[in-house]
Amino acid sequence: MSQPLHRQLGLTDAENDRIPELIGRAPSDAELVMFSLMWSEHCSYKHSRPLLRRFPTEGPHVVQGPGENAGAIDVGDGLAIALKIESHNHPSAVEPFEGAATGVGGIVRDILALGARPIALLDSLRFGRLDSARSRHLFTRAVAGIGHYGNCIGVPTVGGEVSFDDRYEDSCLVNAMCIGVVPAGAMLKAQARTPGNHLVLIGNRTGRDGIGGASVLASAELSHDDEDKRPSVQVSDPFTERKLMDCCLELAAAGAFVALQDLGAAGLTSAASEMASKGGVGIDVDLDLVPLREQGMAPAEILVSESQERMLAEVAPERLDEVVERCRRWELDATAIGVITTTGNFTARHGGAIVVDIPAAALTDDAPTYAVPVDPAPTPAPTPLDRIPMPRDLSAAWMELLGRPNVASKRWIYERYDHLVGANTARRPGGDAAVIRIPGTGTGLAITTDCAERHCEADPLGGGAATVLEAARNLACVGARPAAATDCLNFPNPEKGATGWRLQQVIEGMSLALEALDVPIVSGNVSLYNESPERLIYPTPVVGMVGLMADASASVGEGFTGPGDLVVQIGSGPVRLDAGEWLGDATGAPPAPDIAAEVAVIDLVVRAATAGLLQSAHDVSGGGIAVTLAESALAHGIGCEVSLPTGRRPDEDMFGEGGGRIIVSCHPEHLDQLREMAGTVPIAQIGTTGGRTVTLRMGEAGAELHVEQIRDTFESALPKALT
Amino acid sequence: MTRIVVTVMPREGVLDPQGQTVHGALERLGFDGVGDVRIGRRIELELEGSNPEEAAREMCRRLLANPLIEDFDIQVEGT
Amino acid sequence: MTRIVVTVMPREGVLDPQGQTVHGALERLGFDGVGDVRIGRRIELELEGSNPEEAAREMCRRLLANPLIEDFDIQVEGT
Amino acid sequence: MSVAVVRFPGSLDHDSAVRAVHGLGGTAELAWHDDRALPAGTTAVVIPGGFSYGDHLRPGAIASRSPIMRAVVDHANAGGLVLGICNGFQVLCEAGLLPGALRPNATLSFVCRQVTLEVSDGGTPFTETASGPLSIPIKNHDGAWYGDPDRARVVLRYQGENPLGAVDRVAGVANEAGNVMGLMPHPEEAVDPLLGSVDGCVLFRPLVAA
Ligand SMILES: Nc1ncnc2c1ncn2[C@@H]1O[C@H](COP(=O)(O)OP(=O)(O)O)[C@@H](O)[C@H]1O
Ligand SMILES: [Mg+2]
Repeated sequence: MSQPLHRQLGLTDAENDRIPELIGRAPSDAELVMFSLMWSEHCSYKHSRPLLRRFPTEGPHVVQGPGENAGAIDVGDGLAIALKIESHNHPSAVEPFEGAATGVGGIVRDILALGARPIALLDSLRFGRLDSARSRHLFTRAVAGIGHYGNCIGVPTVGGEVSFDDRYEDSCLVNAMCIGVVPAGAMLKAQARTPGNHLVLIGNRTGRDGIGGASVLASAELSHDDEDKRPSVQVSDPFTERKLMDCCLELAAAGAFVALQDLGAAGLTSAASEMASKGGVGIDVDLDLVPLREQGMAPAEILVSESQERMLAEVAPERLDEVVERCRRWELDATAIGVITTTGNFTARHGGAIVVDIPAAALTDDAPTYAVPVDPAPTPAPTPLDRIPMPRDLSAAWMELLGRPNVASKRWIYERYDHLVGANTARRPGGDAAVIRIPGTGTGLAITTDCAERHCEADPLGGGAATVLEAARNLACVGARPAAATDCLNFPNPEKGATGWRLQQVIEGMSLALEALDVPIVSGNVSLYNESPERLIYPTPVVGMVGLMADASASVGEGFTGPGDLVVQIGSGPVRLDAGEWLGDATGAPPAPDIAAEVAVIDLVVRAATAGLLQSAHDVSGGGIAVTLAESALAHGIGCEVSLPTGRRPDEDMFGEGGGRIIVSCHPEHLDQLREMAGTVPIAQIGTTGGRTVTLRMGEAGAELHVEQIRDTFESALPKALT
Repeated sequence: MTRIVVTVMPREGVLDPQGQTVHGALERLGFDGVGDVRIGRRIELELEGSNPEEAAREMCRRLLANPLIEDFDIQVEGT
Repeated sequence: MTRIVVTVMPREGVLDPQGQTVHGALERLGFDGVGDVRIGRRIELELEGSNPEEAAREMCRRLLANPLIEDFDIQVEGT
Repeated sequence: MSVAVVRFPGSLDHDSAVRAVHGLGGTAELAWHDDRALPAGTTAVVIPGGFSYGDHLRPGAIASRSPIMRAVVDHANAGGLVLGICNGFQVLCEAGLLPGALRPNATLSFVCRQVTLEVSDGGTPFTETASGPLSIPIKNHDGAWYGDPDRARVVLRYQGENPLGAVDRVAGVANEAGNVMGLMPHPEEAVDPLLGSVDGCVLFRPLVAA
């Protein structure tokens, strides 16, 4: 009746046949379990690895590219900044609080594995529409979990993004990004080096935790069909994580670690085999030494448990006492569970017997890869304007748009996050990008996460580029020059339909934009199969990007700072309503970005901000220029009067998206200098700041909202949608 | 009105960080011989209606407990 | 080992925001006839020693309860 | 002459507190929870914010029973200045050095927000030089002060709003002598124009001068 074990574990017959070829004999059950997890998409990227090679990953300041737990760039002052984004989508759908919380914990340990001190977190979220009770539940609990973990470990959550769409009703997305700082010469790798050194497991005890292993351990051969032997949901323990951070950073600073690695998906199996294969050495682990939280755990269970808040370190024999002693001071378990060997094998013992003995590289480097089918979807055509109803009352339409949860203020979220801890937050959430001072320096680090998912659905090549360009624009708006990026590719099943093609196109579009910006991808993560029989998510390639500015205190805000300034539009690419926030779906054809032109706009705004010419800067994104101007006015309660003499239909003028535009304000005496700096970049004065209303003129038509009206709607929309 | 006491405890095998921390604190305060410590919630409800126990059970399922990580128990304490 | 159950509840008269919120949530879920809701902590301890009840009382005085806002109760559940 | 900043497992704001002291020209030293004495030359003590012991059981409860706290109590009884910030305020209440207790916020959620504080008692060493309201952020989950405001020395109140649901809008209290003070807002996050406010300096200056 039942499937053969390898199929239950998710291995194909061909994959199963490959294992004996690699190890020279039939695998034991425990070994088969290890292969099944290490060769899963989650651990091996078998459907995405070939495509990921397209990304530009090099640059003069890259000190760690993809392949380690996180990437890193040199930022001067003898420091490197580490960055990485990761998904915890499935666990969050099962148990949103713990799933999202442990997602934060996991990404923090990736940064910690470099010996870097985590200094900022961001979260990128996608849920179904908030009129669904289930989506409200998932969203509010996920936000609570992210806050609980980040707040408790003392890493500020300084930004993120969220949107709500039916496409995410069955598969919500919870991506978390972490930034860390490490002395440039002291960065650690997860590369085991010296035979004879100890392998030390630090942190929480090992239990039957782990959703990733659920399918595995459900197999009758491995458990005893015993209710309480089932894998349990990972419960977050941020207090232990904080101690783990403090303790590991002290030990890293003291030079006590030769290598460091976090335990994430596939637990000890993945951590130890990656350390061994990267270092070209072997590892011999005694499972009887692993501190357990539960009695009677089978070897396979210990090997793949995904218990949280654990790190694995390579420690030279003469430093072992120091490591154990320091961990005791922090009330953490630290146990030498094995040694580095010369064999190249991953060996595990249990009850005196060898239960696993396979080449470590067979688990990691020999994982299969597959080319996904790249069957293009039909190219969509722009929606003719006469098929889009023109709003009768433009002011009312504008107000309605500002009150949608996707557009409205996200204060309800970020006030639940400690975005200040560490006393380095120079620009708080709510604007285009957060700015934090790199600790101990005056340098500003701007950070944002972005994704243009509807654009990616309609036109994946353009959408991939648009996603990267939007992130860069958000950095430019605060005055930072984009420096490096990390990405999390959230997609449906790439083996079906046009998803494989979309994945390839999105990567191509992202790469084109990254190359034009000269921004490398230094780390990333892939989450595939986000679909249900009813719904596929949009292709959602979340980009986390960091930028630098010499002086953290000189950042620019999105809000007008006083009356009498000029409102200036920089950039003037094509604008359309298709796939935008106003229409709220992915139909039609959004304008493909003119990458070179958009990069020129970004470059100009960075230079102008650095020269001190800008009073404010805010990009045109979801909802068009009408939303941009409303937000700029709202920030300090200063209105504006703007005319958009474009000859387009007024609703397209107001709500149309695209064009790579940034709206800045400047003192009148700076306009000439700004024009001169612009050279051939299109720049146009479109209005002036002042008053208490935001007034728009589009030829004959007009719209006007009072700043207080905007505030009421904009600030209350999300809380209202949640009650 | 019937008084109902609902007890919600972390499930067997599920990590209980709070119990773990309190265990350590008791030991540091010099209390010897402390074995397992587990911490959960006690919810006291006053309920009207003909079948308060069944109502409480439904409340646990829908709100008061998280079946993935918690077990609940219901005691009717009288009226 | 003796199993001891310590119950710590908000004192009468001390605002219990958690209880109030759960009360509101239950009503929104359509449960009628919900009177007072109070939420406290249940701490299950395993204790060695000759007088575990007294030990638990001392633990409550020194750590487990804050007399300003909480009352505690101790039940010996057996060995 | 040095400010001792006490560090527990789970403390988060000790480094920011040290930096605030340094920024005002003072010297500061970390004190470890497990030590029995404050560093030699300690003239004032800060119990910083964070989640000592993960806020398990009750915020501040476990930290308040750690060995270093006896030395802090002695220091306070001898008239020395002690400032407890956020989790430090919770610790001082749990230790019995300050009246009242901190309960979960009325919103039952964490709240991170810039607030305006009015100084209700300018007579304590901490508030002697305060003139006018202070703009300082709050960030906590259990910050609603509970107690009898008529029998406590209320030093700070939230202006206009009561964001956490504290009794009588209380944001900070002192002991009778005024040398021990606790507050939920975070003055160490308001000592630098980069952070948007320097109003927190008022509360730190007396520590440096002590
Ligand atoms: N999930 C979130 N977590 C933290 N901050 C958020 C989140 N969602 C939005 N924000 C804050 O609100 C700002 C505005 O959001 P959004 O309108 O999506 O920005 P943009 O269009 O500039 O990318 C973000 O830059 C961020 O600071
Ligand atoms: Mg923006």
